[in-house]
Amino acid sequence: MTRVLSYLQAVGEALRQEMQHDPSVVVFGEDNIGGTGCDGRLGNAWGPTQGLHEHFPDRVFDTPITEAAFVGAAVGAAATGLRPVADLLFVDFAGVCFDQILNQAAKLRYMTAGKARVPLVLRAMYGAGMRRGAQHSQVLYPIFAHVPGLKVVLPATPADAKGLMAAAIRDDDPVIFFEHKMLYFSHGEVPEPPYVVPLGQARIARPGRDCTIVALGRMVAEAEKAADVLAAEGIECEVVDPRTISPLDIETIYDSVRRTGHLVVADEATPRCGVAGDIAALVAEHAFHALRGPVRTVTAPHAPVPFTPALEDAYTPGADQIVTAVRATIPAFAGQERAS
Amino acid sequence: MTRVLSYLQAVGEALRQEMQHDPSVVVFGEDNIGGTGCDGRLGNAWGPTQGLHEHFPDRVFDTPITEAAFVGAAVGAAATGLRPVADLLFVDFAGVCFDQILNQAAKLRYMTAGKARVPLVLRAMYGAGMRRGAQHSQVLYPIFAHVPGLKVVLPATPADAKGLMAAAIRDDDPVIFFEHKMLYFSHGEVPEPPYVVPLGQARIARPGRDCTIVALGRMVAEAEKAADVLAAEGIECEVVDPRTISPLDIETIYDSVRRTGHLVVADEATPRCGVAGDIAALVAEHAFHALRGPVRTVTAPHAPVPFTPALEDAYTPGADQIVTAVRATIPAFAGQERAS
Amino acid sequence: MPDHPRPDRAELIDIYRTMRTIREFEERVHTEFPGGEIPGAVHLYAGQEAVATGVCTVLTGDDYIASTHRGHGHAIAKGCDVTAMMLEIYGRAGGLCGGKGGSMHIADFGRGMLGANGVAAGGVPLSCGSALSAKVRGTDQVSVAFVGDGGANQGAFAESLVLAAVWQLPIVFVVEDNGYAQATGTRFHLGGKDIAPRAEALGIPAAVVDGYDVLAVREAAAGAVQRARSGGGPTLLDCKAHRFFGHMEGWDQQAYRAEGEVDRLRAEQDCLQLFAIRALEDEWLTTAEIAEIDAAVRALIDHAVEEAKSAKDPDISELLTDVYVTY
Amino acid sequence: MPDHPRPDRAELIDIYRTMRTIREFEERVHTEFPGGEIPGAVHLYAGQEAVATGVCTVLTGDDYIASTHRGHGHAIAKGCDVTAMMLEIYGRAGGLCGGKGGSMHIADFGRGMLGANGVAAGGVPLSCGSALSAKVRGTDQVSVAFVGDGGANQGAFAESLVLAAVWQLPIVFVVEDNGYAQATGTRFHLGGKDIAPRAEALGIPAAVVDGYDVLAVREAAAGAVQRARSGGGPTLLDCKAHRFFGHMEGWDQQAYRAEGEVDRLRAEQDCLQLFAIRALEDEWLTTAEIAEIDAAVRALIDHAVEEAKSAKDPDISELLTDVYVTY
Ligand SMILES: Cc1ncc(C[n+]2csc(CCOP(=O)(O)OP(=O)(O)O)c2C)c(N)n1
Ligand SMILES: Cc1ncc(C[n+]2csc(CCOP(=O)(O)OP(=O)(O)O)c2C)c(N)n1
Ligand SMILES: [Mg+2]
Ligand SMILES: [Mg+2]
Repeated sequence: MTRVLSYLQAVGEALRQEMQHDPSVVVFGEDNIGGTGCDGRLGNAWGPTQGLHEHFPDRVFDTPITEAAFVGAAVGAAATGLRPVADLLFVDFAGVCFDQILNQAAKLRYMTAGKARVPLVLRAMYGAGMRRGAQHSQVLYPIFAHVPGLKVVLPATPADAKGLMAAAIRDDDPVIFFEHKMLYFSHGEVPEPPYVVPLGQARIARPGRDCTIVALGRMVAEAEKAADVLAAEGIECEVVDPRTISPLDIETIYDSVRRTGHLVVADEATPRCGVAGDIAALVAEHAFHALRGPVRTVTAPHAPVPFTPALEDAYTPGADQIVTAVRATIPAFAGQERAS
Repeated sequence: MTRVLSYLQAVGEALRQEMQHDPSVVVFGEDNIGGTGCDGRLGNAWGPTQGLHEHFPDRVFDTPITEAAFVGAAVGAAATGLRPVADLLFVDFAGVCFDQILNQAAKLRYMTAGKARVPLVLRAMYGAGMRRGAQHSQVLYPIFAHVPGLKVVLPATPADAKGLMAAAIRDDDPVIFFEHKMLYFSHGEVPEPPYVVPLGQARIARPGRDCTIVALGRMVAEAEKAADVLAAEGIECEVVDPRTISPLDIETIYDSVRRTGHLVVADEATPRCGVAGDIAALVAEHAFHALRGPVRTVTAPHAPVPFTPALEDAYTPGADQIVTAVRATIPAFAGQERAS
Repeated sequence: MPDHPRPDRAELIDIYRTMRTIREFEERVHTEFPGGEIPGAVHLYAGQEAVATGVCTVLTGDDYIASTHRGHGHAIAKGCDVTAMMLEIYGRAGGLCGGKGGSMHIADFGRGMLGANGVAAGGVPLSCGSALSAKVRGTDQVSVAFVGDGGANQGAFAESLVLAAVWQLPIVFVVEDNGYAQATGTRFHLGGKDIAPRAEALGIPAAVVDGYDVLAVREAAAGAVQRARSGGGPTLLDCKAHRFFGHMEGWDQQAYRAEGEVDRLRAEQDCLQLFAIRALEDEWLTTAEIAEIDAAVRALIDHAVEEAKSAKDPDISELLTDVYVTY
Repeated sequence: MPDHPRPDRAELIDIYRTMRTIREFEERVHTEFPGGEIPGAVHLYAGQEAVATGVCTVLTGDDYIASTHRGHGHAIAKGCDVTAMMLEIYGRAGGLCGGKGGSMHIADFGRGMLGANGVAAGGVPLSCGSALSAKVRGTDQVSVAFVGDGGANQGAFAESLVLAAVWQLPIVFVVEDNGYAQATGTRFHLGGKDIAPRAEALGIPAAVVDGYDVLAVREAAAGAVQRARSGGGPTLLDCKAHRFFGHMEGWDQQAYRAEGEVDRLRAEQDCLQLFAIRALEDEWLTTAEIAEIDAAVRALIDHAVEEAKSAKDPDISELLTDVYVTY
């Protein structure tokens, strides 16, 4: 009785089920219905909100292109009894409403010593691969993970997309929910009844004893591919998918590294002040004595995302680089690498 | 013939000398003149632009509170022949104009394959200590260092403030220039003639053989204090001030760690995806075999900045925590710590 | 002073007491500030009391306001506890926000006060949100967004006007044009224009209001609140009233103000004095009643300052609480 | 069509050729897109040609424009090389931005084209900057900021109006109200209102312009550019012209448009047809001349597409260049 959904459908199902479950959940963003104010038909929404307004005509709204206002409205609505799910479309557009995220959503609770609760979800599509160029392909979650007061969620599979979205909506803190645009049409088993994947619990996507690969978002599948290649060479990799990067289940990572002695972190973001370095540094500080070789990070280069496919494909890290990084941290293989 | 200036005066002197030197340098921001449109006297500017308009009445402007517009105007002006120095006041206000920094200033050159040059400086006051609360005390440079296309400058002394500002203005790329509000009235020797401190060159603030302390911005002075304390115990610390964190002179750090075998990074920013972790991870990846103990990071906690002095003082990292961190990474002392 | 509907006696007393409380609070903070016990950035509201009072006295306890960096007046008018406010400004345990917020972040969600805000116009979008919340929950609560003339140039304010117009939110935008944004004059940064036409351009009804006349503000606010409450959508009030003090305590010498401007303001445009004269002339209140209120308010503020000065600092354990509900 | 000053013959030919080039370019990209060789997001300008053309033909080569995500028309009208544009859209070596920008980021600083922009209204502040630059450097260059009706709701646009008014910048804001922002109608997101009053509220002269009538646009633009060039400050033109295609190639089925709307547009509101009819009627141009231009343009676009299809990908070494001038 398995049921296969796309990642996009899984997010949509979570939205529908949570709206069913809790009348305080509202959903809005540009074209979340699609077609409001036109003479044609409603429903030209793109993505997981498609069709939602038919079920909940009073709780799904289109917005004008006013991210600062409507993300701020999500904060104000969250602080006064609703559970808004606001849609940024591309995470790159966080630029035009960053104050409302950084200085309002993230800080309202702390500044009022706990009087405010801000249970909002901000949906944000991220990542390279769709040939959208530098302003529509960024990853940016390191920026949000840096900000105290925000939670940052990063599902890698359809099943997690559904369960994490449900958890994000039920959570009492502001959550930035990252949806990788290249994962939308990936498929996987997704149980039909509502369920929650708790925030802050990593998933061991593949067990292994020789090297820990912590992989984020779209890199999880790449790490699994890399693990297949390496298994053929006799290196058994453990692939850890943190699923949420704030909170971060660092204990599961420490445990894994204590067993494997080696760490590679694979992250699609650019390298400086990113999550790859963040996790690598935590391990180098708190599990240093478990390390039997240098930590290795696999990231995009310190450059904007290029438009043309030839360059964009070279930009995005993938299984090959992960394989190379694993070999480079395991002394025997590092030797081979150097020799070859 | 030494001459002592405050950090604030040093920044102001660089602005004046660079405006003298290059007629394409313009300066603007809220109250950069101060008093425009009032019936009283002009000149109520606060900070390094005070009095500048008297020397350059046609090149210093007040702006309305329109950061998105005037930071974007700095980008457009930079791309068409000027060298604007725009003033954000508090770096926290980057929230309201982040798109213009992230998606315009940082990417214009890359997206046009080098046709554009964006020689602008964005002045940004940062840091805790002035009891300004959560929205006026952030550090945030990790966010800017994460973004390819931006340069991030962080002077720790009056002499560097002057030389780095001159370098930033003459540089052909967009530079975010961080001025610590609690350093404004610190004093130091500052040569009078114009000079440049090149971007991307770290300074060894204090040589030492036992442990490398990389310290950023206001933490440099704290690291020096810590080094004094530790010297009395026989631990000689080398204090490295990177001065710019993008570009980052990582080679000087590797060299130092190769000599000392130990690394502590002291950073006033919050810990997740910060510069402390960034540097720690680079060392754990590229100078791993030089490390004779775990890397240690000293940062603010993962929390917004509290208002009240009692909490704000506890929030900000300082010499004490640096001392503790150094002891904790040196095996002999780490043992003592654990025992005590 | 033109004629405006006269509130009943209890309301008149409430209006006067509110304005006097704000004034006394601010004058006292101004006096105490140089003593060095008040930390941080404090922006005083004295001179503008008629605006907060005229607006907030037509709101219910359930209605919402979002305020600015110059927020003491709004908080007091919305019913926040004055002693807890003073404790907050001093950064003490027992402060309205546990000492973690301070003057620029005073908030009291229980009283519909969604917070002062350190970011110009930063609170305005929040008001759109509380207005949306009321609309979706089907209550008749109204939201008020306060913003300064300088803050009204922010993109977030312009976008909020659009969103409120499009969603027909139950919201009132109250611009307080006090002539200055820090040291910059509105003659420069608004080109001497009113803000009202910016709302009208979006189809939002707007009015320019004499911000020294509490009854004028009250009447305009009553109409706007009534419109919002009955589903008529947003309104903007563009209230004119200069401040008595500088931009921020300890910051400016007000060299940018015309010579004698503040003296003239205090002599001729003091909302409290204007109201008192009228109340006495028209025999709404007696001299004795006014004196009684003044004395009671003074005692209240004395008490608040005493409490604040003798209160303890927050416990250091508070540093890491309230970052999240759960983490 | 109302009467507008008639440009001279060379200008008339230039106007027609420019509009035809844009149209042919866009129709051809539309035809090629399903073939799968054009990567990414492409937003076509067909239907709105009279706006870009009317505005840009009164500019000099030194004047600046900043464009939107729907930028091909602006680029062509400002004189960008059509073949290099096509190469860019295909992501090829030799593209106007080396293939690193693509349709949404076409720019040509040598021709004063400061770039298409992937962020709604993201380019508008840049225009304030190029206008400031001209002012400070003492040239008489004018800047034009294009923005869509949807983008005009962005805070960055509102703030730019304020800054331009306050600094009296030599700038013309050209709003292209094409009835839609993605699938959302202006009847919703602007409440059916014009954008012009938003500028007027700030003291910026503004006009609503028939965006199907290239001579009407040209006349309005000429006046605005003249004002800017002579130190008279900013102007806003609110041009109305719907697009022929969907929001983005391959994205929408245009279910949100009224039945027959696009057919009607093409039949009755085609700026090229309207211009040609007039030009023939008033004997400005002959049928033969028009046919000749059409043929030349078609050959140009054929050539551009051929070049684009046969060009090479950028070299992989380009990945890490142009991030900085020095690093
Ligand atoms: C986005 C932003 N930019 C700049 C500031 C710095 N700042 C604080 S108050 C102020 C002036 C605000 O003027 P106005 O809105 O008229 O309020 P007033 O102080 O006159 O009450 C400025 C520029 C800020 N707080 N937020
Ligand atoms: C800040 C921002 N928000 C959202 C988007 C996504 N988006 C791209 S085009 C568009 C519609 C723009 O409408 P309009 O400005 O009217 O231009 P048109 O497409 O009609 O030419 C939207 C919402 C964006 N690019 N930038
Ligand atoms: Mg003001
Ligand atoms: Mg449009």
